[in-house]
Parts: sequence; C-alpha cells; structure tokens
Amino acid sequence: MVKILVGVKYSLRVENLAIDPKTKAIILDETPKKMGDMDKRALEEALRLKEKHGGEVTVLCVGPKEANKILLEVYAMGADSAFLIPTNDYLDTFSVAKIFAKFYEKNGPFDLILLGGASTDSFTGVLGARIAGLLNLPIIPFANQIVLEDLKIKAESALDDGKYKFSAPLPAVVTVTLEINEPRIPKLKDILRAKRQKINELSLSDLELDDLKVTINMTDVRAYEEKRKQIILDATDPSKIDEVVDKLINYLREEGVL
Amino acid sequence: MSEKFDVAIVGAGPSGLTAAYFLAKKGLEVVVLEKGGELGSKNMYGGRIYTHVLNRYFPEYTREAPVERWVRKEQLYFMTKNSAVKLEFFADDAFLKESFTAYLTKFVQWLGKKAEEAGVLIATGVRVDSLILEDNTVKGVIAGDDKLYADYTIIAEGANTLLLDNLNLKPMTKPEEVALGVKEVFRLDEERINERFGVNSEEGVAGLLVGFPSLGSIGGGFLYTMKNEITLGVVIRLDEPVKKKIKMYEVVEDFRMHPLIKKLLRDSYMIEYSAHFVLERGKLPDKYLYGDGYLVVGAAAGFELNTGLVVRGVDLAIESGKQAADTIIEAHEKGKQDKQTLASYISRLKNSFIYRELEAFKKAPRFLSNERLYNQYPEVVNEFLKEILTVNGTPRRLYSTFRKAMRNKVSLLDLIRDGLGAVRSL
Amino acid sequence: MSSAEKKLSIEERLALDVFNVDEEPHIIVEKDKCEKCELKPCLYVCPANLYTLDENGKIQFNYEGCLECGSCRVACPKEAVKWNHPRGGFGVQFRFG
Amino acid sequence: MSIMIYADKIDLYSELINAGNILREAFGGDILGIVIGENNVKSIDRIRKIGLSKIITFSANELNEFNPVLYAETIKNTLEEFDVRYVLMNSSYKNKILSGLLSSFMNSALVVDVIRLNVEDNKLLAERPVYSGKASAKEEINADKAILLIKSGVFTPMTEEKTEAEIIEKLIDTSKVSLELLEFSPKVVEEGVKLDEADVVVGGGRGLRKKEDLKLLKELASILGGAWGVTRPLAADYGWAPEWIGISGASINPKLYIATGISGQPQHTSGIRGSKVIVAINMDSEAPIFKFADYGIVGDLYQIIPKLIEKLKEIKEG
Repeated sequence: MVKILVGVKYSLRVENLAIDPKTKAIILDETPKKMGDMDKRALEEALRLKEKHGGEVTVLCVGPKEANKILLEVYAMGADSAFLIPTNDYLDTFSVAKIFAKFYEKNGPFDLILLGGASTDSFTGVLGARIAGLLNLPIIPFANQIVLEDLKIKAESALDDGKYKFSAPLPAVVTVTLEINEPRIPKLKDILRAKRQKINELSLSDLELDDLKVTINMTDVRAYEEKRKQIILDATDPSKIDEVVDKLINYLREEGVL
Repeated sequence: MSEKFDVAIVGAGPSGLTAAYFLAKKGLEVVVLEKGGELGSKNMYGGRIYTHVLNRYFPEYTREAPVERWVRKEQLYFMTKNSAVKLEFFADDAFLKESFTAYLTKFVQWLGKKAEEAGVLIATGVRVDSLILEDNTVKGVIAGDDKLYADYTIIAEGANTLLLDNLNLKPMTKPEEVALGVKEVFRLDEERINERFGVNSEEGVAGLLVGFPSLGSIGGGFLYTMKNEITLGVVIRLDEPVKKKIKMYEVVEDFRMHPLIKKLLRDSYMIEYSAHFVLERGKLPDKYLYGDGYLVVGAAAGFELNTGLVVRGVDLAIESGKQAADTIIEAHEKGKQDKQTLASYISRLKNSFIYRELEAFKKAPRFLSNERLYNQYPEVVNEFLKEILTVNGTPRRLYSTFRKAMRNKVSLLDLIRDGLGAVRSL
Repeated sequence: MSSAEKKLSIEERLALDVFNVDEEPHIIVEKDKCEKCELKPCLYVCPANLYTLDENGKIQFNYEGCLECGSCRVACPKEAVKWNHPRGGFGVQFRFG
Repeated sequence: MSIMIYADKIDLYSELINAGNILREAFGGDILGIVIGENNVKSIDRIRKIGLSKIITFSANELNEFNPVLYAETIKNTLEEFDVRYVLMNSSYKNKILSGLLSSFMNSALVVDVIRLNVEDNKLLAERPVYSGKASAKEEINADKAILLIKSGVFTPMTEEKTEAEIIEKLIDTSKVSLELLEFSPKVVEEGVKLDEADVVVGGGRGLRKKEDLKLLKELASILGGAWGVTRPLAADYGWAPEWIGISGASINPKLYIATGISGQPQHTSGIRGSKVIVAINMDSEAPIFKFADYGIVGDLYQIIPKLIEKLKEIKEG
C-alpha cells in the first residue's frame, strides 16, 4: 500500500503563447492552458504504482479557479482525491513548495511525492527539490524509471552527464521526465465517474499560510522577436554551389554556431 | 460499472444542449457526450445568432449570454477583384435586438453551464464511435470499449454526419450538398472597430459579400464585428473548388487582399484560422430524422438555412433541440421508445418555424446555384456604377451604360429569367 | 499573432491554432486508391492543405494540422479517406469558433 | 557576509566569478569557491588565481559522483560557517536539484537559467528565458538571500591573474545521508546526441529519395557534433527513423538547425522554433521553410550537402 501525493500544474500551452504584437507582452489570460506534460506522467506513474501495490493517489494543484478543468482530467485518469488551492497571484516556486510541504504535513502521511521534473511553461525544474528541502526528504530527480520494493524507491535519473540509479527510503520525493511512461487516455466511464467526484478546495488560511511572501517578483515577461533573417542564396546553377556553401559557412561563423 | 440514462445526446452544440436542458428540467436523467476536450472547442460558425428562439426559450440570455455586439448594420457587398458596391441597411431600434454577433465557442459554454445547472451530465473528451443497435432499436452509444445505455438517443453531431453515414441511417453526404466555411479572426481594438464601421461599442455589423470572395463560384464571403475582433471568411460549395481548380486555403486569403477588406482590417492581426461544414442541401427527408430509440437534431438533421442573403443555423438548432426534448418527454411519459411514438417529432417540427422557413426557401438552392449570381452580376453592378460615376466629358445615357456594362457578361434574357427565378424562390 | 497587412501562408495561419495532436492518426488515406483518381479533390478542398503531391505525383497526407471539417471525406470520389474524429479531447481546439 | 561559487565543471568557475563580481561591487563581501569531488579538487590550480578569496574543498570518495542530498549536506555547513548570502552556480540539471535543496535550507530566493544579472537601487534583478525560450522574464529578488544559476557562456571567463586563493580542505560525515547512489553510467558521447539536447541538428524531409540517403544527414551531423532527425512522414510513414521532429514528435532547441529537403509544414516548423539559427536547403524556392529560415539555399541537396561536408572537413582538419 502506497499513499502518493502528486502535484500538477495548470500550465500555459507555450506553443500558443498569446503575444501582443506591439508591446511583445505575454497575454496570460488569452494563452490556452493544460495539465503540465511531465505532471501528467507523474500522475500516470502514481496510478501505476497504486495499481501494482495498492494504495491511494491524492493530487494537489495550486493555480487559478479554472484549473479545476485539469482536476476533472485527474479524476478521469483515476486519482482518488484532488485538491485545488485557488490563487490568482503569481507565486514563485518557493511559495508553491511551502504550500506542498504544509499540505503534506496536514493531510499526510504520504509515502511518496511525485511531480513532473519541470513545468511545461516556466521549466525551472526546482520545485521537487525545494519541497524535499523543506520536508527534509530524499529526492530522486528526473526519473525515467521507478521501482518500489522493500519500502524503498529505486529510480533512474537522467542528468547532464549520464544516468544515475538512486535508492531512497520512503517517504521520498521523485520527479519524472517525459520518457517515463505514456499517460492513459480516460474512457467514457472514467469521465462520467470523474464528473461525479468532488474537487476539494483549500485556501491558504486552511493551510495556515496567510502570510506567504514571494521571494521573487516577475516584473516583466516579454516575447523575443521571432524573426528569421530569410537570407536566401541561389544554388540552382551547379556552378554556384561552391561559392554559396562558402557564403553559408561564413554566415554561420558570424553567428557563432559553427 | 453499468451506466443507464434516460437520454444520451451525442454532441454538445446548440441543438444537443438545448434538448438536454429541457429534458433535465423535466427530471429526466440526461448525459451529453462531447468529443472536444472542452465545451465549444469543436464548434465553429460565421458569427451571428438570431434571437427569436432565445426570447422564447432562454429570455435571460440578454443578461447572461456572451453577446459580442447587437447587429445594427446589415451590409451587402457586390464585389469584383478591385471594386465593390455596398448596400447598407441601418436597423431601427426595434430591429436591433433581432440578432447579435457572438463566438459559438463561448455561446455553447454558456448553454452548457445552463444545462449543467439543470442537472445534465456533460462529459467532454468523449468520442462516440457508434450507437448500440439491438433489435433494430438504438439503445445508447458506444465509445471505445464502453457502452452507455439510454432509452433515447439524440444525434446532434453537427453537419459532418459521421455517425449517421457510418450506420447508414441516411445516405452518404455528397459534395454538392455541403459547403465549406473557412473563417479567419482578426484582433482590432474596440474603438477602432467602432470608428471604422460607424457603430458604438454595443452595436455591430453583419456583412455578406458576393462575387469575388468565392472567386465567382457559388458561395460568398461573410464579415462580422465582434467586440475586439473582426471575423471574416468564405463559404463555398464543396464541388466548386475542384471544378475551378482553386485551393480553399488560398481563396480566403485572396479575398482578404481585396483593397476594401484590406482597409477594413488595417492594423489588425490574425488570431485564429478555422473551418467547418455548412449545409447546402436543406433538411434531410423526414424518414431520416427519427427511428426506433433515436432522433436527429440541429445541423445533423439539415436544419441550416443558407439563402444566400441569410445564413442561419443556431436558431434552428435550438428550436429542433426543444422539439426533440418535447417529443421525448411525451414518449417517456408513455414509456415508449418506438418509431411510431417518436414520429410526433416531425409534426412538432412542422408546426414550428423550422419547417415553415425551410419550406419557404426550398426553391432557393436552385436559384442560388445559378452561377451568374456570383460571377456576372457583381461584375455588372460594379461596372455599371463605375461607368455612370465616371466623369470624363463624354455624355452617357443610363440605359446604354447599363447595356454596355452587361455586354459579354449576361444577356437581358438571362437577367429576366434570373429575376423571375429569384422572385419565385423567395 | 500575425499581421493582417500581407497574405499569410497556410503554415503561418495554422500556427495560430491550438492543437492537441493525437499520436494516433484520425484519418487514414488509402493512397493506392488515389493513384486511380484523376480529379484528386482533396488537393483543392482541404482548408489546411494537408494533401499534397510529391515529386512522383503521388498523394501525400499528414493528419496533424487538421481542422476536422470533413471535406476530404465527402469530396473523395474513391472512398480512399477513412475519416474519424480524433480521439476524445484531441485535435484542434477552437477558441473563437 | 560572503558570496559562494559552485560549479559542476571546473572550467565554469572563471565565468561565474564575473557574475560574483557584480554582486560584490553592489553588496560587498568575499567570494568563496567550493569544489567537490576528487577529480575537481585535483584541477584546483586552474581556478586558484581568478579572484576567489578562499577555496573550500571536499574530496571524500563518496563525493566523486553526484548525489544531490549528499552534496547539499556538504555545502550546507559551509554556508552557515561563512555567512553566505549569495550562491552562484552554473545552470545544469544537477545544480537545479542541488540549489532547490539548498534554497529551502537557506530560506532564499532561487533563479535558474539566468542570462543577465544586475543590481538597481540595491535590488537584484535577474533575467531568464521562459516558455520554451520564446520569452524572457525579468525577476526581482525579494529576499535577503539568493541562489542564482547562471547559463554557461553568459559571462566571459576571467583571464586576469588575481591573488591566489587560500585553500581550506574539509571533511564530511556521509553516513547519515538517506539517498544512495547505486550506479552511475556516464553518457557515451559516441552513441549519438539526443535530438532535444543537441547543439546542432540536421533534419531531413521528403526531398530525400531513399533511406540510404540518410547517411548524408548522419555524416553532416557527426561532423558538426550534432544529431540528425527527420520529418514525420519519413519516420511514421516510411519507417526510416524511430522518432521525428515536429509538433507530435520531438521539439528541438539547438543553436543550429539545418533543414534539408523539408518543405516546412507547420507540424514540423512548430517543433523547430527553439532553434537559434535555421538553415534551409530545398529545391523549391517557394517552399515555406524559407520563411522560417535565417539562411536558405535554393538548390539540390544531393550536391550541396556533400560540398558542405567536404568544406567543413577541411576546416576541421586545419
């Protein structure tokens, strides 16, 4: 039996970022959103662990009220309970980590915290470690394989310079990559069941975090100009190829990409 | 888990949701199955909703519905490649509340919320693959490995009638029976839209553009002002691009490059590109609209009205949803699901405005499939006006100018014939 | 977000749309049937230009970017287009439909 | 108070010292270095004169390979001992985990992937790319302490010779650490670079006539030290490769992407947006890919790629 806490984020679809063409400011309200790609895999992994070992999967989401859309999906996939902490303010990862830590303490005990390795939008990849730091738990980051045996979690992490196989006693924090699994697609009956499940809402006061203070203020988010130079060289005449290739190599040198 | 509902509805569009709403109000257990991940995400149309049915069934819409602008100006453009003649109707206050512009995506979300409040279970992200057919009776739906039983099934799948076609519940749709609508949405600030179209923030414009927009093919262009956007697009019968060897995705951009349109869209930027079917064939024959255990509503039933000058769908969809709900409520009270009992759907439709209006425009498709309407007349009108408005010292008489404009384009006989045809079909 | 001043390629326009692409194609084209098709209506009707000809004159098709209008299904004279909606929740997601 | 620098590659200390100098000028204090692991400690001479006042070293056997919990424990005590207010690290996956653990311990702000750093009115401002590199975010640090992960290459390495740092060797008790490293298998470079991590990607589309022609891509990719990939039809329809670049496949963010024989359908181009520079080679001058390219060559890829390979080889060989 494992009790697993999974974190999911109501993330921006970065491929459809709404950008004001004049100011290049990001219009967050107009940018479509979804459950974070890696978060979904964390949930899938939790569900698989539950199916294998028995137990319970609790999902926590910190985000705007509309995030209940993805919690419906969370229920449809098979979570036992889903909690939303509605907030419209920008929260840095530290604040979110504090919320998770408090939730863990108040609603635990949990054997495992499973999270996406990084969010789909801001992609900082530090939340899991910050939660582990606050709760003084071991962390296995960016896992692409998880095994649970003898009250220990073993996982393989894909880091910068290679693969690390770690083992940690429970409770532990594990964050996952996109490669770990292929998330299930809910079926009709799962969706109907999900519609009848209740999304629990908790306020920051419920978690005694009224005085939560951000350590970082996002002051300005602006899109980069997505302009390509479109310098076109004609090499349809085979005799030109030599010259054109030389030109290209020079351009690439100037760009500093060779 | 065995699920059984009184009514299963395939498709959360205006017709399906209206039916669901009225059924749930009567205490029936209703489930709506929608393939889109979110309500409204697969719904698309030009941009206008007529209010008469809303006044009757959802009078609170004036406060609640996501209205963009009330249509104050109706514009009709006859366009050639470089010029345009515009007819404008400026509505008085009484007319003002006859229609409004809105996004169907958002309208459906509103309707869905009402249905849920009435007790409907809406399941999004569910693709219905087939219907349960037992003893020649439709007994629910099949989605993947799951079956969902229901006493009544309402097919509200929209103009792209995949379920009906696959189950041979009606003949396969033919290319000449449908038109393809392609729409582009342009963001422009409210003030500039007001200024450019001569309206205030509450008022909007609905434009129909004939001739050049469909490259002289059967069909036309449309233009609606939203609060902060202009929607623009073309509707062309599906067999036309093939005949003319023109590509649909290019037609709409060619139209947009017309000097007049370019001016209207100046400083805006595109935020979405979409496409959807529009029916040209008119309603399905009665026998395909109902059967043992099921009814067909909305665009799937052919309840769209495209007269060339007026394009309507949502009001017909809502009305058919209401009639289907009433039919099922009555049948449910009798405890019957058979075809004979459900046949009262047709008599209800016949008493509603749907049949009256579809009947009235029955001849329209023939008149409207006359190419001259899209090809030659816009040319003639433009050339005629250009001729009489050009001042270059040469005296001209109206009739000879008219004849000159018509030359090589259309014969007087054609004109008379078409004129008579138009009158007969209206 | 693309300026309305100039013509936009179909690629630029589709890039504005929200797609939740299903890994399982929802349209299968039986290309051997296309070889006997002279008219090839799919080339003209598809609003997303998903049907193209390769250098050998053979139909190429890609389901990603599909606006799910159904035109190719109805227009195809050879019944070569096995059309289905994408699985639940997948495919195009209109925001201004 | 002091500023601490930690890098997981010894060469990066000389870049980070320049970020440290910005903080020192604004807030004062000493810049310390912390070096972990036997191999790194052995190379310590390379960073001895870059301007660090002290270098604290840990060279226990257990520290030779990365273990986030153990490394965090190792650094923790030092932070307290030297009253560290700012920690600078290079931005890497390993350091994201390490800094996450440390920031909770320090109760500090944490910014990763920093590409610009400055101090205005005593406020520390960091800029970093967000949303798959499509936008940049300016972040104002609103805490007394901060850990900043700086992207490599943002600061130029310190070349001047400064006073030699004092070396302090430390020991750590590793017995109580809960996380155990069972096995480490270093990345094999020859195995080929992963598409989504590659600095250079060479992509092929339907302009390639047969599967054997992929060797052109492979050769060009290998000479550039990058990865190769294909568009969806080549992978999914023809089965020439297990995965593809595009909206339903891999999204890539290389410094250089070379698209050969690719027409530029949006399904493909939406997956290559993260590329810094895009080169397109295509026969058809009307191909949409040229709109997405910084440099386009209209011509026959079968002639152009071999020529490019030949010339790049010449350059490489001297």
